[in-house]
Amino acid sequence: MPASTDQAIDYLPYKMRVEKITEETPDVTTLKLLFDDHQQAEKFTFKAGQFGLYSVFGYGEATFCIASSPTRKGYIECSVKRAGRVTQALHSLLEGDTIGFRGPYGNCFPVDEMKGRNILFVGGGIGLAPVRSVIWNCLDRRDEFGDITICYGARTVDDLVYKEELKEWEGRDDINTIFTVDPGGETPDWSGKVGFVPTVLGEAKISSDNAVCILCGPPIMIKFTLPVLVDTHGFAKENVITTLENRMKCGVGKCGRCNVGNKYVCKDGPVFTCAEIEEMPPEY
Amino acid sequence: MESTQQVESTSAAPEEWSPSIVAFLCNWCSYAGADLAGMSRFKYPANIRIVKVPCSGKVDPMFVLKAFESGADLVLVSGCHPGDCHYATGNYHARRKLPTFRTLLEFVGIDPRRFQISWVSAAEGAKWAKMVADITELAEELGPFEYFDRLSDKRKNRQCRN
Amino acid sequence: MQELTAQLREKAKELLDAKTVDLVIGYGPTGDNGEMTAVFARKPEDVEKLGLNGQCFRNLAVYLNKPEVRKQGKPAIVVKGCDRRALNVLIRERRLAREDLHIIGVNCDGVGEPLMGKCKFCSVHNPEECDDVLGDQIEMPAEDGQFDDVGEMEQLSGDERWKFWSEKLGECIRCYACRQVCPMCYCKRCVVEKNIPQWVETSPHLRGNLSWNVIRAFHLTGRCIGCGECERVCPMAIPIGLINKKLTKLVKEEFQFAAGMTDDEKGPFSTFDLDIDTDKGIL
Amino acid sequence: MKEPEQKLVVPNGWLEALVRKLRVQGTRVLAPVERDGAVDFREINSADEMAANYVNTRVPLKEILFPRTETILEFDQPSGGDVVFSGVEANAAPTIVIGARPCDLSAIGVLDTVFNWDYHDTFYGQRRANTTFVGVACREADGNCFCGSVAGGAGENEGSDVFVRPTADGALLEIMTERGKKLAQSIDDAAPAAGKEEPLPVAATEERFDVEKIKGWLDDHFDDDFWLDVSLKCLGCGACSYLCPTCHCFDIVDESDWRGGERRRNWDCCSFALFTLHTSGHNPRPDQQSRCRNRLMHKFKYFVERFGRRACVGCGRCIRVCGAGQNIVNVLIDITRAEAATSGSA
Repeated sequence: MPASTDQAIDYLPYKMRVEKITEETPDVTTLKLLFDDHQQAEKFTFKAGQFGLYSVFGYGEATFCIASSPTRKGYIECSVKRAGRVTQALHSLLEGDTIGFRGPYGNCFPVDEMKGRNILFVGGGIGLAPVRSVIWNCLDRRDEFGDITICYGARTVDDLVYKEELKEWEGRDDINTIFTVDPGGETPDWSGKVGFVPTVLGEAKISSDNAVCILCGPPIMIKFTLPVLVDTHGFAKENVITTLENRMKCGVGKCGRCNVGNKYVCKDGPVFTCAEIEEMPPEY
Repeated sequence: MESTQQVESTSAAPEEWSPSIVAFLCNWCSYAGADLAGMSRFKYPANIRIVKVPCSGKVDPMFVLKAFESGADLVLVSGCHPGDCHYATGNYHARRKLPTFRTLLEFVGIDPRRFQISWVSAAEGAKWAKMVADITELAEELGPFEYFDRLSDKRKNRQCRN
Repeated sequence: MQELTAQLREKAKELLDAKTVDLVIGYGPTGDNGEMTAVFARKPEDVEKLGLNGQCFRNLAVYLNKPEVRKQGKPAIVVKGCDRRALNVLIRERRLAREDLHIIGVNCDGVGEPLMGKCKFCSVHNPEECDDVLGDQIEMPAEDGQFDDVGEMEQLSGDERWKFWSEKLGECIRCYACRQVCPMCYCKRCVVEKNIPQWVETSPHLRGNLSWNVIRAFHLTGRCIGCGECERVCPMAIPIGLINKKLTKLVKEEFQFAAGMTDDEKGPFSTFDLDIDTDKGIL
Repeated sequence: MKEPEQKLVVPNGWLEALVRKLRVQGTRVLAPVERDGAVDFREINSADEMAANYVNTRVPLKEILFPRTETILEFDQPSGGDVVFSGVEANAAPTIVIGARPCDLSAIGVLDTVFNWDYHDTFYGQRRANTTFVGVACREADGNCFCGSVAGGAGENEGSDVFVRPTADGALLEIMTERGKKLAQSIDDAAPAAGKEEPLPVAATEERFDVEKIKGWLDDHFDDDFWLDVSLKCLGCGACSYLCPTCHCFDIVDESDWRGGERRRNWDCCSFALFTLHTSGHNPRPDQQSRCRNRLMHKFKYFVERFGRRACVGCGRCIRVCGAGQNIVNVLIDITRAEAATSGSA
């Protein structure tokens, strides 16, 4: 049981403003949010992997990880796929609109423990959002880490998120990149690979020596990627780290809907190693 | 739904109160009838807020409840005369469904006069103007519909602190 | 009664042994007060849990809508006359196919102690169109005054009715037991759960409760067969059955219709009749 | 059972006098009141209004601290993208609750844990700090009470600020907390107990199963046909959870119209199919058997592992209100029998 935070919670969000809206794909948008209150902005800190609840007043709150890096101060970003009531409302916001934010909540990726080690980032679709936070966190402190490999795939070229950043990462010589789209999703000028993430990853030359893997994506991708990482590349399950995305309302271990067995995803997670997840009942 | 949310606020002070009426009008007849009334320069009270629907048969009772919840004092549904439905039978269904719903509202204690149904054709601009005048007078007579508003009193004139 | 129980068990065993059905949905005693709750016999030896007595007031038809139950395979179901009407509505609305169902009807002279209200006015003591029927034919005329309680409510003034219902509905805690127990409330996503836009507010305050209970009843117009389960299961003892009954009365008077008497009837809102429909009350 | 800080003896009529005094002071007093055959906590002005005989209230004590619905934030939406919003004060007037039952009071301990184990919920906390509970030993139980099997039984004083044990000519008051001491100052004619007072016997709620056996079985039977058997008759409504004194799941919703609106916290329930449903359509608990299993596991396994206590106090409300006739005692008896059989054979 993690130590109690011993803070009061009144569910009142920070007032934030939509600074910039980036359309990543036809149904994914990234919002850059600034604090309305400068003092709040200065006091605010978070760690890669933590999440928050974003509210559009009149529509409700929705939970997303913070997609920007904690090393970039003064703002937060979230990437939202249009799906339900709140995400639709988030998609119809304009720059300058008011939005509420509560957080940061939950645990984080063990970035400090990853120092000196090689890191394999694996993302699928919108699952790159939490990974992106760690990627920039590590890139901003590049010399503290060993080899960095980013493997990212989406259904189609159109569905790749953070396209500008993908280009930037591809151009750097201190990162290995493997970008892929599902068969049929390629365009004539697509220069990356074609194939599902597990297949492409299985064919790649990857060493699990002194390495950790951060893996986020749709459940089906995780299901097929995990055996590749463990059996083909020899990763220990303790070194494969992922996030769970259960539904939440409070974010602070009270509302009772994110539990997997005796774990609260909002408090004990959202970041878990695959070894930890294997110990849980399959209710995620 | 967006349309009913755009109903403008009636003035808060009781002495200035005048009724809010939400009207769901069939696109093919009553809406055109209201248009005709306007073009013919028939004068009628401006308390009415119009929501265009494809057919009176499309009006779900939830529209009516939502209008009341949002502060309407009277709700009107108007469609084509029987036999004239653009979709052949929509208003025949409305003629069963909507009065039944009105009876249900009456049964739980809501004055049935607060929910009106009418047939107004595209040619009946005069009928439209007269009817709106009549139901506005009726709504004034009935007074503010407090049953739903009392349930949402916190929504009125709320002062936020920051 | 014991004889009927024996007949039922024998029938159920025969069906399960022959694999005519995979599951028999029936009644069985739970606890020691003789109250009968649903029993799901999936193996021939389970039939010993089945039973019949005067406490079989539940309407088991609701279980045919539950995906968890349907997953068990082809069901046989034990029904009284009133429950049989619920099956008719479900078949008419294409929720069930008659041939996917084995119906064990039980002739019934009323349930509950004292006799339940619905039984006094019952006109279907002997369920029709069943695959098997247990018990002797029952001749029992329906009592007069089925809608007396509705009439009493109608006699009150509007303000009195509002006072009554706003007090009663104000108690609703939105547990949705009324919906979950109703055989006709089979929508995969109930209107109260549709949130783009949120038509009915989900908070248990009077505004939300009023909309919910009014819409719930309205959606059952011409479909409610009056089994009274919604009112029976309400933990806050709200007389919601009375609202349904008002609509049942209206449908009977205005459209000469009663729900679930056959499985090919058209509901009052899926049809119209130029001979009887009028413009009464329309401007 | 806890050792009281202080024991007092009071004569008959003490309660009437106390309520009168509190009302004169303007203090809000809640007590079980019967209306239309149902007993619930309501505000009273005089002890005469209290229900004479009741096993327990219909709605549990939790509603006083954790209401079925409450506003947690208000907002106005002037035109344009700007929104003005502000928090609200919890409705937490100082309150004395008289006549609470031991089961419900021990359930408050469960709620205290949930609302404070990590973040401290301000709405709950403010009401908790302003509420004094006067518990009463049960002299009657019905066939559905099973506090004797899972909790301290009809005479348990834990959770009360003042615990009342009726005697033939008055009552023995056990003052349990500082809040209780403060309330005791308003009680007239109280004398220190001599130690020979004989409280009237409490209701017998015999042990119907060995609660210690349950967790062991749950530990080993996450996947088991038992859950299907238990859940088939479950209708999937929220009656059991809403009226459970320890169930604390909640939903947060926004409700608004063109005038503005509010964010509300409402009771929610893990038996609902949509409770855990993701927008994507994925549902971690996709069927009633996994939902029923979660509810039971939460009460008898997860909560124990996490917080060291069970989240069931044996009030029996879930049995009384279940429309399908589900009886948790029978389920628990089956579990303890199965556990006895496995440990016997091992």
